[in-house]
Amino acid sequence: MSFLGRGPAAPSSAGSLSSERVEAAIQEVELITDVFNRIVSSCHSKCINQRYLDGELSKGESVCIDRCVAKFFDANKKMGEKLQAMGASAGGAGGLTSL
Amino acid sequence: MSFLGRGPAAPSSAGSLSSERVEAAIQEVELITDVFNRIVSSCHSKCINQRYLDGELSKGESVCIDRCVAKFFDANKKMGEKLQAMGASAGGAGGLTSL
Amino acid sequence: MSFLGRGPAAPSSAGSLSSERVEAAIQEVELITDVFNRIVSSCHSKCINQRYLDGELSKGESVCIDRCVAKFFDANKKMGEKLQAMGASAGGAGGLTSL
Amino acid sequence: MDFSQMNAAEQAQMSRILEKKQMQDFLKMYSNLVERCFTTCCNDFTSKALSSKEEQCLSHCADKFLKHSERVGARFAELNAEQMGVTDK
Amino acid sequence: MDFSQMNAAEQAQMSRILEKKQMQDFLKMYSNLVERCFTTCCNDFTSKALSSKEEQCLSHCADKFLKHSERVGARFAELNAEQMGVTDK
Amino acid sequence: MDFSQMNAAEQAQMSRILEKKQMQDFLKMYSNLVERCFTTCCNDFTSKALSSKEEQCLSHCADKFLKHSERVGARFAELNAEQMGVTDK
Repeated sequence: MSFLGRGPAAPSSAGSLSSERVEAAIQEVELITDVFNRIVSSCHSKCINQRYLDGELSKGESVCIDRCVAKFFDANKKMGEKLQAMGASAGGAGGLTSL
Repeated sequence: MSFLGRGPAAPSSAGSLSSERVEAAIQEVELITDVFNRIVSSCHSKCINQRYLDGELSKGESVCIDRCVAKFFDANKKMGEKLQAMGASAGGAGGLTSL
Repeated sequence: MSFLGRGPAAPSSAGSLSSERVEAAIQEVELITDVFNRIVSSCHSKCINQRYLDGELSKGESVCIDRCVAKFFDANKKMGEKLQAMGASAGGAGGLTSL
Repeated sequence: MDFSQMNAAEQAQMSRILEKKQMQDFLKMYSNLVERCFTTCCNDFTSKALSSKEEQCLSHCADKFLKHSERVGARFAELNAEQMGVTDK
Repeated sequence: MDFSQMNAAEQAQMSRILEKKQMQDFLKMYSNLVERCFTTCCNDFTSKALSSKEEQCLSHCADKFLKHSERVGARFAELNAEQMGVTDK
Repeated sequence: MDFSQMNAAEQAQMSRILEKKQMQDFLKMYSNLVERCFTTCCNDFTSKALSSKEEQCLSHCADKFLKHSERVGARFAELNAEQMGVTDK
């Protein structure tokens, strides 16, 4: 499993009833679902005409969706690689770890 | 129980400590709460004057809220019926089931 | 612990596997994280130039962030006090308790 | 909502869960209110202190938001009761 | 996704959790759709009844949203499969 | 935060939960960053490949977002510590 270029999430022994393998797999699914939902939302704003004269996707909208998904996917991958290169888990995201 | 025209959520035997009846009821409550929160947010944007010269709802705002809630409720019901008619659980929403 | 001027969350005996003390502490952490995330989002919209000609925070952006965080923090505190004074837990937020 | 089909243990569990959820919902509503009012009322970052104008705006915004939520809640409960009545027949 | 490394008990647990999550995701998608279409289609509050124009707009909006989600899902699955193929080699 | 009132078992449980939550928060922050930067930087859909201009914008946007979060975190921690100090007295 390698979405975002990560391997499976590190076993976290989070003390629940689930095995670590199940927890890691669920986390993977949640990450993918989250990205999917953000693509749906973002590409809807970018590609769908808001006048709703009919219920069909136009040719232009369909092509726009295809390109938008590909671009978002690419952007997601590039930024995942970038963050990994920066070792960002120790960086900005940890702004609250000092609490 | 019939919000959205659904019967109680199908028992899912989700393997937790809760009985299926409790799980279904909690899911129902979460759905209703979610709709409520979206109505609060949506009708706030549509009806409330953002200048905040005082802390009271004006007559016009109050009437707008009443109508906005009724319309949202109606829209929610109509679209629930529509989705059921389409059997949409097998349709667009399942975009990720192919993974 | 006194974020928002609340004492520790009232023990809720929520019947999970966690002790009440652990539950209250987790709730506290979630509240703080939520506020932090909202500040990140809000001050990003208010302070960050969207043209992205480079990857550095400008002097102006940095100063704006500092002031924005301080103001949000203050606003959060003031409104927490206000809500407590109103005993608001019995008020608007309870709009659904009648269900 | 009607929990009468549940047994006593289920009803007890249900109310424990709901109690916890209610607290979470309240906190979420609260931080949502702060964010919303801050976004509308605070737009001058030449100072780090809230101006009296901003404070007043925040205060009115919170008052109005709560009254708004309350009114939405009242209408929502009416419509919900109505719909239940219709569908349960 | 590939759950083949799991034992039978884990796979069973996994599918119970996923089943529940799927229902939650569906409901979230649904209320998101309603909010989005309501925001776009309903802007006249001189009446509390939906006008026929509003109803039609809501209906088209829902149709388009579902087709949009479906198309995004199809592309997403393709790109995901592609990427897996590359990285698993 | 001060967990000193907890016993050892509670502290252990607490840190297991926090560890898991930290990973979830990081992932949420990450996908939030991608969405935000994509929205700002990508507006040309005449091609499905990222242009070099878009790539550069995404890269700057990510850099700035992280620096922004870091700065907010630093100020937030200061103000929080200050407030604790005042209220705990």
